[in-house]
Amino acid sequence: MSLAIEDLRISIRGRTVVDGVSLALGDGDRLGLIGESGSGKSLTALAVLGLLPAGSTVTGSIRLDGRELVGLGDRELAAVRGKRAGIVFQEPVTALNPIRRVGAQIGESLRIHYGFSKRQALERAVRLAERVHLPDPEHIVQRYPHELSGGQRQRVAIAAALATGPRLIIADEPTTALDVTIQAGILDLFDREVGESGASLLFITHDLAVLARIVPRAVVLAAGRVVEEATVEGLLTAPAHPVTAALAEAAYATGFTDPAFEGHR
Amino acid sequence: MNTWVRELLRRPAGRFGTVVVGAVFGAALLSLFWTPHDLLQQDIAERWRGPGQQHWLGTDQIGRDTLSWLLAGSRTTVLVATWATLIAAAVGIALAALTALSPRWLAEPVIVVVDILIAFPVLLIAMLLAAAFGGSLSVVVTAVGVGVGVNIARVVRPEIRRVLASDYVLAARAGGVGPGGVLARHVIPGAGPVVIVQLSYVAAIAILAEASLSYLGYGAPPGTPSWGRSLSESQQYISVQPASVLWPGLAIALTVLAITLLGDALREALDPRLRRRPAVRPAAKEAAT
Amino acid sequence: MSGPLLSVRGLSRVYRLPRQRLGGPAPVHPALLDVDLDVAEGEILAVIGESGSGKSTLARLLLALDRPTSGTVTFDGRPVTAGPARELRWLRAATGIVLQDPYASLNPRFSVHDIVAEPLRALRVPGDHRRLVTDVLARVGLAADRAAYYPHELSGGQRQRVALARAVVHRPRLLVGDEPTSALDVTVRAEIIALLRDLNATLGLAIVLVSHDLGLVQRFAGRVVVMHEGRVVESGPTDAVLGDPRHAYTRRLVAAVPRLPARSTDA
Amino acid sequence: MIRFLVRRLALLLLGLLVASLVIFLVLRVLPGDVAHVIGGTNATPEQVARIRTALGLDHSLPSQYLHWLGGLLRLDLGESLLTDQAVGAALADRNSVTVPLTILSFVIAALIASTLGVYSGLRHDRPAGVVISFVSQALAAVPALWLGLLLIIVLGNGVGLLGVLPSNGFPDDGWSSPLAALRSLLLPALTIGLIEGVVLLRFVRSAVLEALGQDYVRAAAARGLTRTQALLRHGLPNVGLSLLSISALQIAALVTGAVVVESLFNLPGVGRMLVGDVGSRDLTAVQGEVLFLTGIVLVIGTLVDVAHRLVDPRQKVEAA
Amino acid sequence: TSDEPGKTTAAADDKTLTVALQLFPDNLDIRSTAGAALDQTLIDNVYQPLVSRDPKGKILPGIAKSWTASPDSLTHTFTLFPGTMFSNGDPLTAKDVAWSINQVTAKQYKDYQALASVESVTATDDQTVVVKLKQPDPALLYTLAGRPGLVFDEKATNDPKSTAVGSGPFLVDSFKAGATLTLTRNPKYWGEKAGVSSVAFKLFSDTNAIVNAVLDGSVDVAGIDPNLLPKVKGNPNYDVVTGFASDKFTLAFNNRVAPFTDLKVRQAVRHAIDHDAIVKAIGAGKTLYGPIVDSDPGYQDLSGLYPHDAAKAKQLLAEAGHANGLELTLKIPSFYGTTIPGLLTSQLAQAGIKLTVTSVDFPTWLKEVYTNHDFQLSIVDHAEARDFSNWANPKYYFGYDNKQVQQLYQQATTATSESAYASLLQQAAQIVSQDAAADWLYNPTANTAVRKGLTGVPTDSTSSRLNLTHVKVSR
Ligand SMILES: Nc1ncnc2c1ncn2[C@@H]1O[C@H](COP(=O)(O)OP(=O)(O)OP(=O)(O)O)[C@@H](O)[C@H]1O
Ligand SMILES: Nc1ncnc2c1ncn2[C@@H]1O[C@H](COP(=O)(O)OP(=O)(O)OP(=O)(O)O)[C@@H](O)[C@H]1O
Ligand SMILES: [Mg+2]
Ligand SMILES: [Mg+2]
Repeated sequence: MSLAIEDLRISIRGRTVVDGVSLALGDGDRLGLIGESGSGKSLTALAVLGLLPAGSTVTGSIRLDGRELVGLGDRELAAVRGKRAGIVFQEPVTALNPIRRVGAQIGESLRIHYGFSKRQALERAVRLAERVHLPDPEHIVQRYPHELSGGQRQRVAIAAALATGPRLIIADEPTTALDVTIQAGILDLFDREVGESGASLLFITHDLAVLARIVPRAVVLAAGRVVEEATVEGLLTAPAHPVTAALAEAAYATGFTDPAFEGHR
Repeated sequence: MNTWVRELLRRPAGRFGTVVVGAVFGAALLSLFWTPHDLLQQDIAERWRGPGQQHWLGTDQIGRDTLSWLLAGSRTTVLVATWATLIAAAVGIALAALTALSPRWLAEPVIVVVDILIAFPVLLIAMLLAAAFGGSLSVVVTAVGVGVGVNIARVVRPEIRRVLASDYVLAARAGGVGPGGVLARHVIPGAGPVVIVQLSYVAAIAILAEASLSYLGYGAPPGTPSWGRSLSESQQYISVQPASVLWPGLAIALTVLAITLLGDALREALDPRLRRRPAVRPAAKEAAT
Repeated sequence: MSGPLLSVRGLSRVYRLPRQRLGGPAPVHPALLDVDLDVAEGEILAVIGESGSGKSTLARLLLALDRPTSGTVTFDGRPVTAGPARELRWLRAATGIVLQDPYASLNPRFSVHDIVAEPLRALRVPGDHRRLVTDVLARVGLAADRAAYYPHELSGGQRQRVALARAVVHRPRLLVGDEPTSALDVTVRAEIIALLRDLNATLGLAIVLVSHDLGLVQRFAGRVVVMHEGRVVESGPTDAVLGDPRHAYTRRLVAAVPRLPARSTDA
Repeated sequence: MIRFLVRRLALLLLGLLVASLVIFLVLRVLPGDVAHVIGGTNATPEQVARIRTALGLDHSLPSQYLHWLGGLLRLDLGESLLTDQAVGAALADRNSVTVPLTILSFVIAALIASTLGVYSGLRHDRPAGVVISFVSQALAAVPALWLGLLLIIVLGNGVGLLGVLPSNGFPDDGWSSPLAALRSLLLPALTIGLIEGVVLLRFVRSAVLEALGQDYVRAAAARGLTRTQALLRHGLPNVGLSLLSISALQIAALVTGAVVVESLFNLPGVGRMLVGDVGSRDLTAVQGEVLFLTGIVLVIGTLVDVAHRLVDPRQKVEAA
Repeated sequence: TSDEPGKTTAAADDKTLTVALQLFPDNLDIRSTAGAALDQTLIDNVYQPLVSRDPKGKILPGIAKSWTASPDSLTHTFTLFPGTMFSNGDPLTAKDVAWSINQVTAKQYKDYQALASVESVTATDDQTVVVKLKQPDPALLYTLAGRPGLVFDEKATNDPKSTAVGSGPFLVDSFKAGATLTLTRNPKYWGEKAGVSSVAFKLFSDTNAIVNAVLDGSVDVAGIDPNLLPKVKGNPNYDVVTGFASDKFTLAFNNRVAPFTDLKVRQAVRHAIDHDAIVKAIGAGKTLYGPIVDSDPGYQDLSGLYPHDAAKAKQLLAEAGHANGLELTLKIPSFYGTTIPGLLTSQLAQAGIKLTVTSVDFPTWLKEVYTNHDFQLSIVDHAEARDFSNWANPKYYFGYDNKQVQQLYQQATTATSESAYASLLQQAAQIVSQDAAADWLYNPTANTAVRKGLTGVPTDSTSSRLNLTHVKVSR
């Protein structure tokens, strides 16, 4: 078993925002995490990496490959971050350091964890850039984030998260900020890369269509609690909890259906 | 209307600032009518007394009552701070408006000039003006007002532009609000708090500059009760009466601290986002349709 | 009434970018090129296209919030030209706008009442503004006591309701929404769309919806205009355009949209 | 980049030109002149007039200005009306006090600001952070003159309670006794450094707070850095840029501080020279000194801009 | 005595003497530049006058070893010391002396007016200088002991603003305007060599800084503000020596303009002032009620004329038509401090005079007060000894114009005996005081802190002359 969260509680300055979340993710598994805005999806993900905002307290248990992470110091957690678990954030614009070349950012975790030299890290970054289908990888690694389009930046972020070949990848709404056409490419990339590397994937989104595209199962969060866990299809077609039902309802009310099949609105 | 007053007084910084600044104003007013001893009363035999019955804070080098001069000194502080603030506000807002609202061909040269003016240290301007027109409070006030006023322009300009570029201004225009309305209802209240904070710095800088200039001989004329002057006069005799530098220095430091805290607190109090509403949590969702 | 409510002919907008060097020519960026468009009374028209295709530019020009480089916009037969606010009051009275980010489009220093009442004041709408505001808040599903709230005290969905209330408080005939739902949760998105549809149905409000959410457009708009690099590449009834896209770009767009699995239980 | 440099340089020269004109004109408004000072109290008006002619003060303003400007172009600040010494040389001499003083003050300020600023930012919600924040605000309100006096009372050699540091003057042989020279600058530098330090500290603190909230700092931590490392490696270099600009502005404050502090601690620096020369209407000297000080601020501003440009790749696009 | 390294280890005549100054020369051109700091630092030390004088005004040999006057007092013959020479090696001859003094009048150098009585100065041979006068001048020797009598090398080509070629026991080693002036012993001095190897004059920005410097042992000789004396007196390393000074702190009235054209107003102001309080506030010094100090010829005690009496002052003001009070402005140069203006404000207020003080910097003050006579009251330290002539000069800044005084002074200046000179001055001074031409606030005393073990440090009249030739380290 790769990731096991049990009875995770997070409070920030006295306010409980994640209230007893449990979920499990086996090696090579993919799990979705959905829920309304503010339901605690991001905090759960951040808790795994020990990156909760200052002033938060965590109780419960987070085990990564059997190792308990709750209670570890920042230094020990840092040893886990980027090596065993990588994360991709929602905003490709803000998640990259604007004053560093993208190659350096892709290769950074290799330098930190495996003591790569600058040259080695850069060489590897070129190959990673190639892997995430960035055009002209040799040169693109020398560019700065602002010189890339939103989709390209998100590819850089993915390459950076994949660099060390972590066994767990967390994606926190990685395509929400992107155009549909670009989103499609990024989703393909996730699908393929995670598949090839055999890493586990925790995928956060609130778009059920995206969810359906990428993961077989999902956990539904509402107000910091897990209200339901089921296959995506099950969530969409037979929601057990009212929150899930509302999500599914809304998805069908606004989601795209193939006009070719359902010629009505 | 008085929400912001309540908000201001809710904050410790706001309370402290209000009380001290209020006390300084109060002392200035009071000293016009009454001081424990006449300012001109002087008794050489009684000089350099420590705090005591007769003179609560003691006496200065020619036997005048320290407390009375301290009280009266607040008049200068109030004058300097107020006028410097007014001048800086006029200069800063005018320049900010000019550079933020006028077309590029006009704004850009002005911006360059503002940048150059910022490079002139205020104290130097004040010294030159003082040398030209004699050490006087109007010189201090003008130098600080103009010198720091240009700084305000630099800080406020982006604020104005931010408001002008905001979605809510776009929406307001779509709702029929004209340029005057945008200015009056959005730009001024939007940039106002930044101006307030900057102006509180101006007042603080003016008070500190007055002290420095008095020391260099270009500040308040002798005989004018002023903390800066008291400080520089008592520093002459610091080796005889070290305690004498305490009071004016403390008064200056407290007032400056209070003004900056007040400025910050005022900005916060004017910001509804930082307001505390008595225990209402907006319901998560309202029934639609 | 004959003729379209809003008619756009040959509309272009070329942005002048800052000079590269002193005295050199200013580079230009054509954001909108020769766009023709009609919106009928009470119609819902969607404008779709990817980021940077000129959708927002178009939305601004429709409401004379910006000056076109060339081309004309006529509203109800009257030419629309960006000019002094006073001269455009007739247009303002007949139109409203809702923008993408509900937080950014509400002045944080204004209470909900002040925000919603602003067009009433600016347009000198007669009547009891307080009541009009309460009415329109009720219409968008906000309780009257919310009028005293400030934007930061509201949820995202509530904020967008306020923005919507402001846009329709003066009973306009045309509403332009520039991605009014893309910053919202799916569930909230559905609610706002329902609200828009309700306004369209009960008030006969024509709506121009700028969006890149094809699912939403598919369910909401009667007609759709597809923009690409500043040009209209395709337009027509929604089902036709999305179901059988003609232009290669539209086809790519439609193909990229993630689909929901068909619902097995209900249909 | 070259174009930017040229543009920035042109702007700098323009700034210096404007500054020189402003300085020149302001000084001509001053009543009384150096001829009176040289002549003294017993001079007859004829004597004063002769002195004035001898000094070239009777030329027209434009010709005086152009003459000065001509000299400036040759990097010649002219000669002091009173001492006949080259203003440039005198400045260089005085700068052997003022420049080290300013640098030392800045080092102290930077040390205070960077360590305590980062610390109080990281601990902004803990007592330690709150205390630092409050103390820094209080210290920023203290007049430099007063702080200097308090330091003398406590630490000054001979006068102070602890009497550990010289509070008075600069060794006659200057830097040939480096230790003594350094010691004599410590208290004055501490005075300026403390006040400027707490001002900077507040900027650093809010910069740290801002950086902590940046996505890319979190992203960097997610790649395996500790929070502090992420802050130092990714957060601070970025906000460091804005700190750099602020520090550049603070240079003006340092210069201002030097004027008062040099007098208080009896240091033969540019600040005190300026006070003296204004007092004796040595116009060429004052012109040179003020231009020099303003020039420093302008040049540093330019350097910071250029550094900004070099470090921050985004700026290139913004200008385009 | 000091634990400063390099000071005790040095052999006694290797001593560097550090002297604190509060006024500093702007440049070294003593012929054209005003300022007592130049007299203090350079006269006797670097440049030598034809004759010298002690602080009391007694004439001593200078370049000249002896001098005689003709019976009609119109011809004075000076015999120079043999072997005198300038620091550049040029011999100093009578020609240099004649040239130097003639230049003063020709070039209108500082104080050339004092040579008005001189008809000619000639060198009759290398050792003899003859000064011919148009009329007797009892002040001649005194004048020649000052700036007009300084002897310069006719052939010198140095820049007098930053270097010096003199004949004195010290050479100018380095000069940093506004900071330090260092003199070194002239190894080739023609007379008795200086007792210390060098002298460093250092400028201090205020009296407090000077006391600090004394307390931390970084100066050897320093004038001390009387109010700060207690600090220094307890110090085991220094002696504090009190000497006299010729300074007359004068409250000048602008006699040309109302209300000071009215004798009653002037008298009222004098009555209103409590001079004892001023002396007490200053911390040392003597009261002074007339234009001449007790170390100068012509002094007499005039304290009875205008005793402190606020009621009398009020009454006089009322008589002068200012029953409802009078507003006056005092314009002072900023470096005079605020103690006296503060006292005066209080004291005059008691007599119903509202005093406004404006403080201006020195050049402004010179221009407005001295040149343009644009002032009502001012405070001036008339530091020079024997400067009564100002009261006989109606063009001087305070514009006192009294024919009788002018006549008496004229007679005094042509008197043939020192005692006649003194008595005529005395009469004139009494009239000036009676006329209330000004008020004389006080005559300060010079307090000098001298490091223990030093001898020969001058302590009288130190603000005008500071001859350091005879300073020695005794141990
Ligand atoms: N730094 C923080 N300080 C205080 N509260 C926070 C902070 N970050 C998140 N929260 C609160 O924690 C709760 C859960 O936040 P979280 O970011 O996990 O939600 P989410 O499910 O990711 O929502 P979204 O879909 O909007 O990203 C929210 O109520 C939020 O307000
Ligand atoms: N004020 C402006 N100055 C210069 N260029 C602009 C300006 N506003 C927009 N542009 C450019 O015009 C083009 C069209 O912009 P517009 O905002 O209309 O696109 P959009 O379709 O609304 O995109 P999005 O979906 O990202 O909102 C873009 O390339 C944009 O960079
Ligand atoms: Mg989230
Ligand atoms: Mg847009």
